[in-house]
Amino acid sequence: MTEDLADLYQELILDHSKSPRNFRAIPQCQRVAQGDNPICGDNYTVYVVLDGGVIRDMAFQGSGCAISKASASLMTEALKGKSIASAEALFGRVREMITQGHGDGSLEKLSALAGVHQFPARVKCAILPWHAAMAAMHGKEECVTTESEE
Amino acid sequence: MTEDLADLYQELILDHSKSPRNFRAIPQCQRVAQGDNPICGDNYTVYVVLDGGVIRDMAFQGSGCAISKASASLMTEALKGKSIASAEALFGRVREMITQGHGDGSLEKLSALAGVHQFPARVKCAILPWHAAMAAMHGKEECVTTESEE
Amino acid sequence: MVENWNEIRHDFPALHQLVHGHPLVYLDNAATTQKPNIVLETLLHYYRHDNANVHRGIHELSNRATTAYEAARVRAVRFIHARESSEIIFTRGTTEGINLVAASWGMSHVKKGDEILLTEMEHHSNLVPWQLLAERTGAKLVFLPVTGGDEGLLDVDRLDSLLFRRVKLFAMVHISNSLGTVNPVSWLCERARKAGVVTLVDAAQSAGHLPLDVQQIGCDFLVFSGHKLCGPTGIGVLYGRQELLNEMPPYQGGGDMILSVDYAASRYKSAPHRFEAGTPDISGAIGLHAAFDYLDEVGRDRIWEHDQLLAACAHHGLKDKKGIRVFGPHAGRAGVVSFMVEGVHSHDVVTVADQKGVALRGGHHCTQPLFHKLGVESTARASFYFYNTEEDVDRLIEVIDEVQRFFS
Amino acid sequence: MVENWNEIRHDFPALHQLVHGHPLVYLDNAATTQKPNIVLETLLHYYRHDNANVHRGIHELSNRATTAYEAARVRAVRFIHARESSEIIFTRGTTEGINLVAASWGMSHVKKGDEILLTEMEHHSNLVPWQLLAERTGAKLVFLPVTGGDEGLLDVDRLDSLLFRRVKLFAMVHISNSLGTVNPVSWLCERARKAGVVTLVDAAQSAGHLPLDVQQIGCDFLVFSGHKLCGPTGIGVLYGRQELLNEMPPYQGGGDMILSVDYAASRYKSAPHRFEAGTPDISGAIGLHAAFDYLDEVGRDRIWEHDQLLAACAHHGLKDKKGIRVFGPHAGRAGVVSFMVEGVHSHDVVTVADQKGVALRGGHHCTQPLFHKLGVESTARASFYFYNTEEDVDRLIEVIDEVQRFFS
Ligand SMILES: Cc1ncc(COP(=O)(O)O)c(C=O)c1O
Ligand SMILES: Cc1ncc(COP(=O)(O)O)c(C=O)c1O
Ligand code: FES
Ligand code: FES
Repeated sequence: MTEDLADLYQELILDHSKSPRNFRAIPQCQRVAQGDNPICGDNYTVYVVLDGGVIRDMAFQGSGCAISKASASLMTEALKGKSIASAEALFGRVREMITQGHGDGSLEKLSALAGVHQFPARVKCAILPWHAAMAAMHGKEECVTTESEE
Repeated sequence: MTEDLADLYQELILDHSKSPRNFRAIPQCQRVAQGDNPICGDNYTVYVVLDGGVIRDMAFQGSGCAISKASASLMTEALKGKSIASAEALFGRVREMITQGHGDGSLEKLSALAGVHQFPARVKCAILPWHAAMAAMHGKEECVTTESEE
Repeated sequence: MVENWNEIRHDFPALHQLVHGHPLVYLDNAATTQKPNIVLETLLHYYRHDNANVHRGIHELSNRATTAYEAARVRAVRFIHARESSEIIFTRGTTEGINLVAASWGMSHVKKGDEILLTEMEHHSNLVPWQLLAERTGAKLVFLPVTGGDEGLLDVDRLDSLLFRRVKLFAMVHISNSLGTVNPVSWLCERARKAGVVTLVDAAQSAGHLPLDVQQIGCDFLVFSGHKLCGPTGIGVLYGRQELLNEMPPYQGGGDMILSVDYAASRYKSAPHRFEAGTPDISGAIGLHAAFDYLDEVGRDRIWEHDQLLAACAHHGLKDKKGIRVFGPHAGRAGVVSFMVEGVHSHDVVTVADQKGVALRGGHHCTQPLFHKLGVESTARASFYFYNTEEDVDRLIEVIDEVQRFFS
Repeated sequence: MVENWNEIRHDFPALHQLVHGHPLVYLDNAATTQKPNIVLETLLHYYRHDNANVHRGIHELSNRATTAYEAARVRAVRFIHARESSEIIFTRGTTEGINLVAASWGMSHVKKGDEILLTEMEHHSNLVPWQLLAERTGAKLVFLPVTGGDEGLLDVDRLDSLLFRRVKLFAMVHISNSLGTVNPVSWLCERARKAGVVTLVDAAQSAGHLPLDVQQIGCDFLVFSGHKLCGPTGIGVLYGRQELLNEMPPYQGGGDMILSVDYAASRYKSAPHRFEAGTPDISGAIGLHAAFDYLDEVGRDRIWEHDQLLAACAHHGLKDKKGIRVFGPHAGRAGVVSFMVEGVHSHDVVTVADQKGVALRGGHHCTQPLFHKLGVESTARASFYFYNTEEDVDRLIEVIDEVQRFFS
């Protein structure tokens, strides 16, 4: 395998894509949103349970590539227990890392997504579930798509 | 002047374009047709008086370039007194000369139009009045255009 | 023979490059093909010597440009065996050709309650324009089903019962770009003609791959793109039978398509110029001419044989592997092979292949409804052209091995 | 300075040729311009290295092609000072851009009894699409008159009274291609905006000739063609304000413009992709990018000065001669000079000039209604670009002398 490939599909990514965490529906959840990637037809649903501005629970369902699934799985782990404001701030940093490549130490497990930036066509994959999560947190009903990224 | 130009604008052509023969309307004429060149917007009306299948009189009006006007003028001179059949045959030979360049001695004055074939963009000019004349002889009402030549 | 095919690769500069350190194996020909030198040289020559606007010019360059542009039209006649150059309309590509027919023929011939018949395996470009027409007119879309499971064959037995209704037009793909199925278009058009139904054939995947004869097919309209047959982007052909074109209203309005214009109204030229408003893609048409010449020198019958050979190799090579699901007909298929690697998303397959220099495409290949029917979201697709070799197929099989190992 | 301009001629291979034994003097730039080497090299480089289909690809070549295609869009934003790349739609050219607006915006916003305001000096491409829309909707066309006799100026005093009606859209040419008139588009758009009227500016003759800023013009739509500003044929730009584009229905349907497709119906992407169905002219957009860069390196402010200088020379040189009727404004004109030689048809003028190597255009220049109003059938037209020189103007004047002698 080439180095770039190993960067993209790190152990952690492969693991989370094969055994995604929080991969379930939350039936009685207040906040749900969908995210679509029209390029591949992939689609995720993200569920958020808020408690006084804090994310008490978060889960997802849907089908997609290894990158998007691992990103969703890592995201749910990282955001649980965070306030909406710090979840947004984290998304900003994750997006910067994914599009520009310079991660920062504080991203912990999420820094496994840094390799994506060498694969411009896959950036949308990594960001897709985050878009859906942000939409859910803000109570947006409509389905978000990766098209706004272009 | 270059040789080609002198071929195109022969003395006879310039003369007929400046002093066109049979340049008038024939008010009580049985057969009239119009010819349009949409490329330049030029337009001729050709009048034909038939007498038992023979062209007794022919005249034209309209505005256009030196080539089309001279061609119309020479045409009216050449066709007067001819039967419809021999007028058609003559048109066939003139068209061949104008498009392919090989005139034949029998075309007399009309062979002044032979130079046109070196100017592909002007072939339509030379043929335009002939189209109108043929349409008039056959009693076609509609306006003919050079577009069918393309 | 093989030597011969290898020599042809020298004509294609883009094939000779390293991608991520590996020699490029370009297997995305159904999306667009590479261009031979002669096409590029023709473009260059045009721009360096003859460039001018067409039709309305008298001066030498304009004359040359017009002559070359119209010669491309005459060459297109020969390429598909049309009768006259007035039957050839230059478009941007397949998609624009279909939209032109849907808007011009459709809006003037299709009424509320009428039906448009399509197959279930159409490319979005031969579906969405008809959806737009149906919305505008109140017509209905009906579909000739796809059967045979993953083989994806047309259920031709159903045709007559579907034609026995208010169908006005039957639009069908010749070769499916996602399955490689080759549809019996002559037979389909004959049945339609007997039922008084107008036909349109989407030849995007066939025009550059096999000898094409619109008389023998017997269709009313046929469309294809230049960029999928060695030509430049931006140019394509709509063929229409003269009788139909002549009674169709204009599509776009503007310069060059008019006989005369008044502030109040205009009179239009007849086909083909009526349907080519404004400055066309002159260099595109001229480059396409060179592509036609090139392909017919190679020989579209030989190209077709070569395509089928590579497709069969790839099909068998993949079919025999564990954990691979291959789509499309088992026999008589075109050079398009769609497949899924169990447990691996098609875009992950494509990303890994790309890192090894093998260019594949992943996704629904613009046939999303068909894929929903087959119960898949996306496939990886290898599509071949005559400059591909058996070694390319070997590289494909190898890289799929690696994909399986990597994600196992 | 002049030396500088002469050096620029080396960038244009087509300028250095003999036509009928004379060095070419190309004065048909309003029809199409010649292409600099850098544009041709960019096309070649794309086809030799990066050629692939855009948007749906994951592999390296497809990535490169998509990146280059979208970079051209971003460059177009900067070229005309749009706000976002979603405001830039690639079309075949000016004509298609206007047809897109007339069909998409027009069919969804214009009703029976509404009015479309045009000027009396529009190119057929900015007239016929509105005639087609008027036919389809029952709307009416109204015209802002041209005044000033052969000078051909807009009667701007009449504007407010015309806007004070059921006008929905005002479409206007920036620079007249047959007269060289420069219209005060910022002012016109401001008046229209105050009246709640949507505006479209036909910048076919201005975009490559002067600095263009859609914010400063304040228009809602603006269109131009690549081939008239050193770019390839087959590509052009439609600019639309985002607020308007987002509520417009699709124009053509097909691949790449959809979010999801069902047999029954589809959901569409937002602008710009909603309006780019099918494979676009990828190489055209990439070549256009190079043309933008080239023009801005030369400097459109300098180009505009140079145009005006040559136009003034030609205008005066011709005006002073006996038996010549010159059209267009006496001052503040663009590099387009239309004229008639008394007693000589414009196509005879053009044929004679061509034999001397001088490329002019004759005819109505696709402004037939305007010419009828001025009482002429056709003119000869010399149109300049920055690679033309004062010697070119001298050659023009000389050749007109010869025409007069020849036909005297
Ligand atoms: C003012 C004007 N508008 C529109 C057009 C049409 O441009 P195109 O033929 O490139 O679509 C032209 C070019 O002839 C023009 O000069
Ligand atoms: C079968 C089929 N139809 C239509 C199209 C659309 O062609 P284009 O994008 O060149 O308009 C394609 C190409 O993707 C195709 O494969
Ligand atoms: S390929 Fe669809 S989200 Fe990654
Ligand atoms: S230029 Fe009009 S007929 Fe010759």
